[in-house]
Order: sequence, then C-alpha cells, then structure tokens
Amino acid sequence: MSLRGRLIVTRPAFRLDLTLEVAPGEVVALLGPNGAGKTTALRALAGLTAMSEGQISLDGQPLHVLAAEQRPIGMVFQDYLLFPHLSALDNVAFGPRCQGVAKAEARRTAAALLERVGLAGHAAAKPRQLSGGQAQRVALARALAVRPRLLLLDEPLAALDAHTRLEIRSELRRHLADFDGVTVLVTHDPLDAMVLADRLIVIEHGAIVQQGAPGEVARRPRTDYVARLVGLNLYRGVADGTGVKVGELLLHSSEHLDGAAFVAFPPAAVALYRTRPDGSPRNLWRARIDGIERHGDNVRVHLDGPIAAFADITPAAVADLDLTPGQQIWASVKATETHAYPA
Amino acid sequence: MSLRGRLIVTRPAFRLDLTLEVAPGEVVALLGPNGAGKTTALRALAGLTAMSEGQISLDGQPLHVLAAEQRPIGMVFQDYLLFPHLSALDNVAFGPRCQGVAKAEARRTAAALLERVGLAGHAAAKPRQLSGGQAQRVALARALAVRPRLLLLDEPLAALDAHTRLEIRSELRRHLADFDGVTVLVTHDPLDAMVLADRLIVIEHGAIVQQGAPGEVARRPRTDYVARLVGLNLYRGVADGTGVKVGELLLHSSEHLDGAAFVAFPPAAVALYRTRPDGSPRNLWRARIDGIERHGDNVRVHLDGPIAAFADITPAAVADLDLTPGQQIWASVKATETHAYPA
Amino acid sequence: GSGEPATSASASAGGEAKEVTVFAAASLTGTFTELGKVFEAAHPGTTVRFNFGSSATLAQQIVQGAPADVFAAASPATMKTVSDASPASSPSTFVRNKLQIAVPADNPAKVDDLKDLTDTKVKVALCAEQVPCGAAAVKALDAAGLKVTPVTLEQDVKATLTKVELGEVDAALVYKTDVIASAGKVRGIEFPEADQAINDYPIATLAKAPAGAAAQQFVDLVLSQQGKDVLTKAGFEAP
Amino acid sequence: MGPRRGLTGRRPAGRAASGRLPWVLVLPAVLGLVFLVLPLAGLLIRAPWPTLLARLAEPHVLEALRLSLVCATVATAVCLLLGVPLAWLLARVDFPGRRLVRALVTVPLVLPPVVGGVALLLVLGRRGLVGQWLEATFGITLPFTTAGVIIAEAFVAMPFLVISVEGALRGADQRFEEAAATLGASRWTIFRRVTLPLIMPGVVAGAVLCWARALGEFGATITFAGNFPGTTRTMPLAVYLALETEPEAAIVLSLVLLAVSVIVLASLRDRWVSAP
Amino acid sequence: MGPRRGLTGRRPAGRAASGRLPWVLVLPAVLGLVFLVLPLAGLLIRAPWPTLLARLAEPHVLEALRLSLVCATVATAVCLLLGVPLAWLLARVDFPGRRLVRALVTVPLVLPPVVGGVALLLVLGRRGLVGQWLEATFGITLPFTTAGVIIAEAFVAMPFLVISVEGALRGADQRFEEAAATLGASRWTIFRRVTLPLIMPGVVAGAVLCWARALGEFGATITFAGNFPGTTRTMPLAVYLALETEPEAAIVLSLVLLAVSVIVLASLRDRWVSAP
Ligand SMILES: Nc1ncnc2c1ncn2[C@@H]1O[C@H](COP(=O)(O)OP(=O)(O)OP(=O)(O)O)[C@@H](O)[C@H]1O
Ligand SMILES: Nc1ncnc2c1ncn2[C@@H]1O[C@H](COP(=O)(O)OP(=O)(O)OP(=O)(O)O)[C@@H](O)[C@H]1O
Ligand SMILES: [Mg+2]
Ligand SMILES: [Mg+2]
Repeated sequence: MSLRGRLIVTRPAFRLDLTLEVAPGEVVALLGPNGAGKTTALRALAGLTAMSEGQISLDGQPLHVLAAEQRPIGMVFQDYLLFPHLSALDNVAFGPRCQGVAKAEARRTAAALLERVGLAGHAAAKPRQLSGGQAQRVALARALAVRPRLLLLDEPLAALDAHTRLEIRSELRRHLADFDGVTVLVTHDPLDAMVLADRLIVIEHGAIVQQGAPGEVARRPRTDYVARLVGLNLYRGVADGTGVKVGELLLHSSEHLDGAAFVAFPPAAVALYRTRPDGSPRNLWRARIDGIERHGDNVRVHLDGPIAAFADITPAAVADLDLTPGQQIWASVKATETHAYPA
Repeated sequence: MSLRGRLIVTRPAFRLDLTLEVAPGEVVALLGPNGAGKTTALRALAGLTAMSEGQISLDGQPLHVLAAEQRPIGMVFQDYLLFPHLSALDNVAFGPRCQGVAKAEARRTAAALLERVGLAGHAAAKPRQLSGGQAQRVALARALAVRPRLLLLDEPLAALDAHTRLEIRSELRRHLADFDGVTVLVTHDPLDAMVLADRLIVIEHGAIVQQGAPGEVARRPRTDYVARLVGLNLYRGVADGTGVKVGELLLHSSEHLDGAAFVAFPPAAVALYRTRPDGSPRNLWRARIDGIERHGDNVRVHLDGPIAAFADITPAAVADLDLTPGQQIWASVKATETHAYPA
Repeated sequence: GSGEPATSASASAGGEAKEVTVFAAASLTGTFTELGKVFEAAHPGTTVRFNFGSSATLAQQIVQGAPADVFAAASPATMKTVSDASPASSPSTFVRNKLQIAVPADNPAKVDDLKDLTDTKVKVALCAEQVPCGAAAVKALDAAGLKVTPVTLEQDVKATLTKVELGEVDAALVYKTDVIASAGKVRGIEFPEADQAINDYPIATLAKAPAGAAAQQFVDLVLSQQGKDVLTKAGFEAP
Repeated sequence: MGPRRGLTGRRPAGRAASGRLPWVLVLPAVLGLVFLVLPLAGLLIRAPWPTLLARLAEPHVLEALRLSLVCATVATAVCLLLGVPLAWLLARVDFPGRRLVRALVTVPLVLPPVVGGVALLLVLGRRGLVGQWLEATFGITLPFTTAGVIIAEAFVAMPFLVISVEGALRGADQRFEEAAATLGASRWTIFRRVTLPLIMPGVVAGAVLCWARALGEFGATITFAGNFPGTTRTMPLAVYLALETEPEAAIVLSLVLLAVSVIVLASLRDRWVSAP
Repeated sequence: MGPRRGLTGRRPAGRAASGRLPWVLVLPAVLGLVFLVLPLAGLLIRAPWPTLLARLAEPHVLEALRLSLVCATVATAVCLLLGVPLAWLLARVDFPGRRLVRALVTVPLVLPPVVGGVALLLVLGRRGLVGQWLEATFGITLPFTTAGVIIAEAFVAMPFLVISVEGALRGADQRFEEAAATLGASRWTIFRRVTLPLIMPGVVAGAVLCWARALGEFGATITFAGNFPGTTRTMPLAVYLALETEPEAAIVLSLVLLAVSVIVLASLRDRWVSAP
C-alpha cells in the first residue's frame, strides 16, 4: 500500500473520520454530497488542516509529521488559488522553481504543460485575465508541474466546458496512467469518476459509506446519494427469497436473498399506466405524480406513493398518457429489471 | 422584448459582440467553450465591465446608463464572492437590506431562502466555514433575495453534488417558472441548459454561433462545440441530393438537400467491423482507432480516418472485436441514422 | 491694534478673581513656579498661569495673538521680536546668566580651563549660535581668542548639559544655573572670559494685558528683592 | 519571549505541521525588535525606582496623563472620521492630481512639528487666515485650549491613518465591492458594510499609529496650544519641562506614558487586528 | 482639485457607469484634506518670496537637504530590512506574548523624541550599555556621526513600517500561502514570492510613512546624534535653529524640505501602490 492512513478532523458540528488505503498508481475518487468532508480530507492529506488524531504514511514514510511544503504533493484547489501577481506561466513554473529547478528550465516545463492543457496562448495572462475554465486548467498544470508523489485534485474539471472537459479528461487520464504515485480526486461528476478512477470512495457526513470499483458501486449503490449519482432508484428492505419488502410494498427481483437487502432499478425500467395493467410485470403499485421535468431526450416523472421513484419515459408517452402533476397513476417494473443485493 | 441590447466589449486579444433579445419570463442559457466571453457578457449586463460600444434596454428603459447598483439585477458569480465577514444569513439578507427592507424582515426572507436551498442549518456559518457547494447555494440565494428584474447566473450549479444539483435545479426551475423577469444563465452542463432554459445561445470567440430552442440546437448543431455538447458527430460538407460530400467521403442521409450542409449522427449509431462488412449500411469507411475510453456503461472509441468520429459500443463488443489503439477498422452508419440540414 | 486678547485663557468674569498669564523661558521653570506660588499667596484670588517653552516659540505665539500678560525671555533678541510686533512695556533685565565649563563629575578629559577645550582629543558640545547660550559661548571664546571645534551645536542648553551628564562629551559651555540644577551630576568650572559673555533675561508686561495691573504686580515681584533671592539661589546673577 | 518557543502554541485553524521558521526572517525580526525595545531598557535602568511611586502620586502627573489620553483618543476619533474617507477617496476615486494629493497628505509628517505648530498658528491662530474669521463669526479661539491640543495632535497624526488605510484599501480585493453593487448597494453602503469590515486590520493598524503618535506629540502641541497645566500640558510637555529641572523625573514620566500606552495597546484584542 | 471633476477620468478596467459619489464620504474626505493642507497655505503666505531664491542658493541649505535625503532613505532601507520581517513575525507566528510585543513596537512612537534620543544615548552612547562595548571592541562610536542620525531616524520611524505592514499582512488572504506550501515552497520562499508581492501596497504605504517621518525627524536626532553641519545637521535641525532667530528663514527651509518630499512621493508610480 502506498498511501495508508486514518484521517480524523474534528470541528464543531462536523467530524471527519476516514481510513484510506491506496496502491501506487491507483486513482481514487472521493464522491459525496456537498459538505461531506471531501475538501477537508484533501486538506488533511496536504497538511493544510490539522488532524485532531490519526496518521498518514506515503510509501512507508510517515506523512503527517511533515509540514505541507515538505510533503511531495500537488494540489488543485476547488477555487484554484492562482497567485494573482504571477502570469499563468509563472504560476505553473512556481513549483519547479521551489524544487530548485533553474528558471529557464522551469519555464520550459511550464510552457509545455500549458500547451498540454490548451493554454499556450494565455501563458502571459494574469489570473484575473483568465476565464474560469482557463484558470482551472492553469491550476491543474501547476499541480502537475511539481511531479508529486501524491496528487490531490479537488473538482479539477468542474469549470471546464464540455469539449475541453473531454480533452482535459483524456489528457489527465493519460497522465494518470503513466503516473506511479497516488491520486485522490474529488468530483461530483459520475462520468469523471468512472473515466478517471480505479476505485470510488463515497463519503457522507465525514464517513465512508461505500467504496469499490466504479462498476461495482454503480451496480450496487448502498445509499440514496450513490443511487442518484448513478441514476438508479434505490430502496432498503428485508428480503425473503426473491421478494424484498420495502415498507408496505413487496418488490420482486430475480436474485435470491435473505435478510436486510437493497433493491435497485433504473428509472427507464418504470412503466406508467393510467389504469391498472394486466400483464407480466411482477412489481406494480399505485403512485401519485409529484413533478415532471425534461431529462435529456426523455421526460423524468417524479412519483410519490408507497415508494418514491423516478420514471423516465418518452415525451410521446407523456402526451399519450396526458400526465399532469398530482394525478394518480399505476407504475410497474419487471422483476428482471430490478436488482437485489445484501445490505 | 424585455431585454434587448447589443453588447460590445473590446480587450486586447478579445472582442465580445453580442446582440441579445430576451422576452419577459424567458430563460436564456449562454453556452460556449472556456474563454468564449460568457462571463464577460454577464458582467457587461451587470454594469461591472464597461462596454466599449452598444446599449442595453430592460423593459424599455435604457440599462447601460445606470451604475451597477442601480440596475435591478441579481447575479451569481462563478466564484461566488460571498462577503467573508458576514454569515451565510447576512450574506443573503444583504441585498434586501440595501433595498431598505427592515433588518428583521430581511433576515426572515434570507432564512426562508436558505431553507429553500437546503442550508437552514448553516445560516450562522461564515463563508470560509462552508464547503464549495454550500457556498454556491448561498450565492444563489443571495442573488434571488433581491427579487431582480434581470437574473444573471454564472454557472450557478457547477459545484453542487449530483443529488443536490437535482434538487436545486428543480427549485431553481420552479423559481424561474414563476419569474416574469429575464434570466441569463451560463452553464457548461447541457442537461442544466436543457432543463432550465427556454432558449440556448451558443457563443464562441465572443460572437453568437447558434441560437434556438434546446431541442432544435441539440438536433441541428452548427459547430463542433455544440455537436460535442449534445453528443453528436458533426461534419460540414456540400450536399447534392441525399449525399453530402465531406472531404473525400460521401455521407448519405434520408434528407434531400443542395449546397453547403451539415450532417450529424450519434456515436451510438456507428458500427465497427474487423473486416469489410457486406450489408445495408450505406455509409462505410476505413478508420484507425485513436483511443478507447469508458463512457458510462459503454465504451467510446475515437476514430481517425477520412472523418474523425466517436463510436459508442458495448464493452462486450470491444472484447469480441479485440480493439486496440492504432488498429485499422471499418466503420459504418445507416443512412437513416444520419441527419443532414443546410449550413 | 488688532484683536482684544481673548478671555479664554485668562478668564476674569468678575473683577476680584484675576488670572495672570506668564509666558516664560523654559529655563525659568523652577524659579518662576516658586515665584508664582509666592505671588498667589500675596494676592489671594489671583492665580498665575505659566506657559513655559523655548523663548522663540513663545515669541511666535505672542506675535500670533496669544493672550499673554507677561513675557520673560531668555534673550533680548526674542523680546525684541515681541516688542517689534506689538508694543510692550519697556523690558527690564531681571537676571543675567553666566557661562561655566561643565564637565562630567569624574572629568575624564581633565579639563581645567577654557584653553583645554581647544585640544582636539577633548569632545566639546556647544550651543548653536542661534540660541542665547551659543551666542554667549562664541563671545566668550572670541574674548579668549580661542578656536574650539565642537562635535555638536545643540539646540538648547539643556540638551548640551544632557550630553555632559551622559558622558557623551568631555566638556560643554553651559549656564551656571544649569550646572547647579544638575545636582552634582556635572561639575562647573568658572572661567574669567565668562564675564564678557553675560546673557540678559528681559521681562515685560504686554500692551493690553488682560490682567492689567496684576501683570505689572507680578513683574514687580520678579524685580523685587524677594524675586532676586529666589533667582540667585538657582544660580542666576543679579543684573 | 523568544519566538522559537512559540511554535508549540496552538494555531486555531492552522496548518497541520508548521515548517521550520526561516531564520532569514526571524533573525532580522528579532534584531528589529531588540533595536526598538533596547533603548527602553536603558530608560528602565536609569529610572529612579525608589522615588518612582512618590512621583507618580503627584496630582499633576495624573492630570497630564488624563489629558494626554483624552486628547490622543479624541484626536484619533477625528482622524478616523476625516482620514478614512480621505483614504477611500485616494484609493477608489480616480481624479486628476491624485498622486499630488497623496503626496500632500504626507506634509504634516515631513514638516518638523514645531514648524507645523507655527503653520497651524498662521492659519488657525487668532490672527490666522481662518482663525480670525472663526473668532469673529463664532467667537471660537483654538490656540491655548484643549481643543487646540486635539487639533495639533490630529494634524500631526492623521497622515499615518490616511496612508495605512489607503494601503489597506489598495490591497483589498475589489471584487467583493462589485458583488455588493450587483445587490443594489450604493457606494456608501458598500463602503460601510463591505469595504470597511474587510480592511478593518488596516484601519486598526492606522488608528494605533495615529493614537500612539498623538500621545507622543510634542512640538506642534506646545507651539500651537501652549503649555498650560490642566488644559494643554500633556505628558510629553510635562516631560519637556521635567527635563529642564530634573531629568530623572522626565524619565519617570516617559515610562508612565509608555506603560499606559503599552497596556492599552496590548489589551487590543486579536480579533480587532485580524481579517474576518 | 475637486474630486467631482475626476469622474470624467478613465478607469482602465473600471465599472461601466460609476454611481454617484457618496457625499457622506467625499465631504469628510475633502475636509480632512483641507485640514492637512491648509496650514501649508499659511506657510506659503508667510514665506519671504523675494529673498527665497537667495536663501536657497546658500550652500549649507543644499548640504542639509542632501544629508536629510540620504539619511532618511538609508534609515528607510534599514527599517524595511528589519521591520518587514518583524511585521511578518507578529502577523504569522503565534508565539506567547505576541500582543505585548506588538504593543512594545509602538514604544518609539509614544516616547517624546527627545527622551527617545536620551534612551538611545543610554544604550548606544559612549557610556551606554551596548555603546561601551561597541567602542571597546570595534572602536565604533555612534553619537555625533551620520550613522547616528540614521539610527535615530530608524528608531523613530520603524514602528510606522512595522505596524502598517502587519496590518497589510493580516488583511491578506492566507490561502495563497497555503497554495504555495502545497507546491513545496518553504516559508521563506512563500514570504518572498507570494506574501510580499501580495502585500506590496501595504509595504509601500509603510515605507512612505517611514521615509516621511524620518525626513521630518528632529528631537531624537539632535539628542542622539547632535547637530554639526555636514555630518549631522539635517533640514529639520536647520529649521529649528533658524526658527530661534529668523522665523522666515525657517519657513523657507521647511518649504524646501516639503517641496522635495512632495515631489519624491508624487513621482511614486501608481503601480507601486496598487495591488497586483
Ligand atoms: N473552516 C471551517 N470551519 C468550520 N467548518 C468548516 C470549515 N470548512 C468547512 N467546514 C464544514 O465542514 C464540512 C465539510 O466541508 P468540506 O469543505 O470538506 O465539504 P466538501 O465535501 O468538500 O463539500 P463540497 O462538495 O460542497 O465542496 C461542511 O459542513 C462545512 O460547512
Ligand atoms: N480582466 C480581463 N482582462 C483581459 N482579458 C480578460 C479579462 N477577463 C477575461 N479575459 C479574457 O477574455 C476572454 C473571455 O473571458 P470570459 O471570462 O468572459 O470567458 P467565459 O466564457 O466566462 O469562460 P469560462 O467558461 O472559462 O468561464 C478570455 O479569453 C479571457 O482570457
Ligand atoms: Mg469541497
Ligand atoms: Mg466564465
């Protein structure tokens, strides 16, 4: 294990307590709702926020005893924190200069990195002359320039436009693939997490609630937050054979289980009917329409009832069914589309 | 027309020149790559950046002659700019206080708004005690608190986690639906744009390159940026009947057209073959695999060749075809899946 | 004459409770404070307010309309500044001050007379020519036909004395009164040429003095034998 | 008092592990501190400790001390009232001749205080440009009154306030002011509710300088306001007179003044000097 | 010079349309400015213009002026060297007794300058605590030398620098320093390459105060360094002595000093006083 540690930060009204183990070359994505403690965790790793307890080791060496400037880290801050008095180029060259690289050499490195994030033309611009996305790319280049052993990225792509995001993501991915250090990445974008990370760690209220390979987490969410992140309806209930009792409702799935269990299905698997249908779907319940909104090419219907659920249907279906908020309706999901797993 | 104006801002190496017309109650989304001038446009509307020429009128009254504080606006900044010395509550109450609302009343309004963005528990926190997403929500509440006639939102949801984003987006949507003023929204998220906006305006290099209803823009992108935003492969060529000549390649579609034309198709419509297939797809070309990356549940393959294209295929297909970067391959798209329209 | 002197400083609401405002050179601080007490005892209901400062500053203040009744200056020149600007009663010299050589108590440079000051190894402080003690020093040295190169030309006699007290210089020319006031921290050495460089202290009531007769009474006290006693005790010479 | 020891101190929201203190900063800092404080040691050694208490009990000492504190505090208030807006004007409004005005603000600093006092007399004295008119119209005379002391102190001390506050204003991030403007705040509201709280450390620094300078002011005061016990004789003037008669007393008085000012300043809570 | 006119001026990256200037700020600002500058008018009126040029041509005036400028500038350099680190220590290192040390830094401000001079003599004079040793070991005596003038000026002026720079440091956003630390910058590098550039306006403000105060310094200088033409007689000393005999000459000398300082300060480019 290359990074290994227990991070404990106590604040009035907030406590972070994480155990992290990351292998060399591994990219871990921290996910979690706002205020979950992701930034706090990165700051503790960087040595910017004092830990109240715990320890961290990197490559077997204790890290928590070192001051921030002695840790072999590179960090992208959520709000960039580019030095306002230095040009983009000098911002990027700052780290190498601190490591004793000669000025010309540091500037060469910096120019190459700016080139890679598509900002060769803005090398001379001061941060206040950069747009939000440009600033974020400079911040990324600045963190990469120090060739860190531990790369800490706090939403490094949040301000990028879709196009640039793709490119920078690929660029970052290439970079991370060659990188034998440890990367901890905070993101709100499931796609970023899936593309960039080898493992996801989901934090809520300062504690890990789920972790695993991206596919595993996506298939078997264990909290509402994760379920929404990956776009699933998720319930917790008690399984008995192929049925999972969620509140009043019994949901059937194809898996055999016993005891506490999760059951999940995608919104697109939910079918809606004006009158009670008479067909194969095993899971059927009466729901009330709580809201309707466009969602990509489809329409997302919020359902209330024995279970709260989202249903994705086509605009044509909305018109056919003449759906309006407040209306009572029947909802069904095929047992083969639901997925049950132990809680 | 409620907002009507021509915005011209000239900077060394950058020129913004937009003509805007927005109806009362309409929500317009400004999209565009990083550095396109979106923030600059909002700042000009807010009176924070001096226009070199042009004029703006709101509800028939000239706006550009007013100082920022006299304009009936509310603005969310890309980097929030919460007042560091005031609590979240007082940040939100600041605007109403400036409008002469009594202190207790202003704080009540502010508390209600914080409640609506899910931060009732953080009312007393200073900005530096808020996480990124929390700060952004306070900034949104602060802008809404002044009951502006013109709402300017610069990436108001960028820092929110997926779950909160959904909620705040719905909240914002409800708010905007009741709002009879003009809203100009900057975003990089196509989904936000689709859900929130009545009309999209795409800016590149300071000029409008496309505008229209979200569906229209999504179906008929006119620039690479828009195409990637909505996830299409887009080419510009010369049409002659049902064929559009793109470089060397002739792409067939079901539409009849003549002259300069765009042709677009989704990555999922691209099929890949190891050997030349012998079937119905009319569009077939030889391509080189430039890169492969996970993309949601599928795999996105970057293709080089007579045209650059993305193909989305299932992981199973990747395994079956044993695809590797650098490999030569055949790609095909059915004519019914391509969509041609005049340039 | 412009401006009735204001009543702010020397408020005399009725006629009985009077106030005499005396502007006096800082070197008179000790003696005049004592005389003020004597005066107040002799004239119940009348108070004496002193404004001590550098004679030049006081002169400036009076010229600019300060509500002074009596001006006691440390040099005839400053008194002249005042009487030129606004008529004062004819000034009378009430004391004179004589120079002495002041040396630190242990007299490290073994200075005995004025001639020793010409030795370049002896650090000497003099007052600047612009201030009375400096002018007197120049006169005395001229009279002796000596040329002394001081290390500093001090702005007033107290500053000069401080340098001796702290041992920064080996000798200085200061007034006898200052030597006496230093209470043994410096030693005074008399020298004959001092008689050629006597400094006169003039005193006068100012025209339109708000205190009127009381002002003249204070001047009279200073000029009286009682006044002389107090002043000579402090080292001043009677004129 | 070695700063090294301090590293064990807690830093509320501080860094996990502070790096080594850079000697290239600490060394000159300690040197500077020694340079500023050592002369005080000299005074302390020379002070006539046995008679100290007796001297302090003298009523005129307390009187002068009280006058000094009152005048310096009022003068600081006046400076804040006039100086902070002036600093704002210099930092935020771009008017022609601004550089000249900024340089002119330093005039009272460069003017030897005694000359400053003379200048004040020339303008505000009974026969001065404005003083004449003040007396004729309102019957106000300023010289030789406590008000005169305050004016002299304010005149000498205000540049310190103006220049430090202007520095703070220029260092502050103006984008918060922009945000306030979009919320409908007038420039005055912005100033009061956004700018001022943000630059509070600079204002406090300026006020401290201003107060301390006013407390120690001598030349302009004695020239403009005279040296009357009870109304215009502040501690520095008392020190001056004490130097004439008994130098030891002068040291005692100085030490009293110092002690009081150090106590007042040291009791300024850290909160006041920190950014929000 | 009415600031109102200035609104027509161009503001490089400024707001589109500036709001009305708030009179509640402009009025006190103008009042403050008048208060600071009016006494100068008094001096200008009293100045003996016809003989002015003749007086200026006197060689000792130029000599004193040169000495003043050199000493004030060197003293400012010394203050920057020692004072900026001291300010950093006070603002960034949390050591016990910090509040007391911060208050002690103001000692030279509160001390009447003459007493300050005496205190310096007690420490650095021929028989002073340190001075004795300096003379015995290195043969250095400071009183009555130009170095003495510089020391006296630095002693009196340094608090201004320290306190304004500390104010600026406390007002600065420390998160940039954190960002620099994550890039491996030592505290010294952070200070030099991040903190210092960010607080430059505060440092310049402090240096201006410091320089101007040193230029006008009188009491401590004459007490510690004495007054000898060519080596220790700076302009304020010349002014003071002139005041004793011919006030007009004193005014001329003051005006010369003022004019030079205003010219120097007004030629400070705006760039130096603005945040990056
Ligand atoms: N300096 C601080 N003092 C006190 N509380 C703080 C401080 N900084 C953050 N918090 C609180 O600690 C919690 C965790 O904050 P953190 O910034 O780590 O969240 P996050 O996971 O990064 O959220 P986001 O996705 O919104 O950026 C939040 O509830 C926040 O309000
Ligand atoms: N103050 C400034 N001075 C000079 N150039 C600037 C300034 N601010 C922005 N620019 C430049 O103007 C262009 C437009 O910037 P703007 O901030 O409007 O972009 P944007 O569309 O908001 O981009 P993003 O999506 O990254 O936020 C960019 O090229 C930027 O570098
Ligand atoms: Mg965060
Ligand atoms: Mg932007």
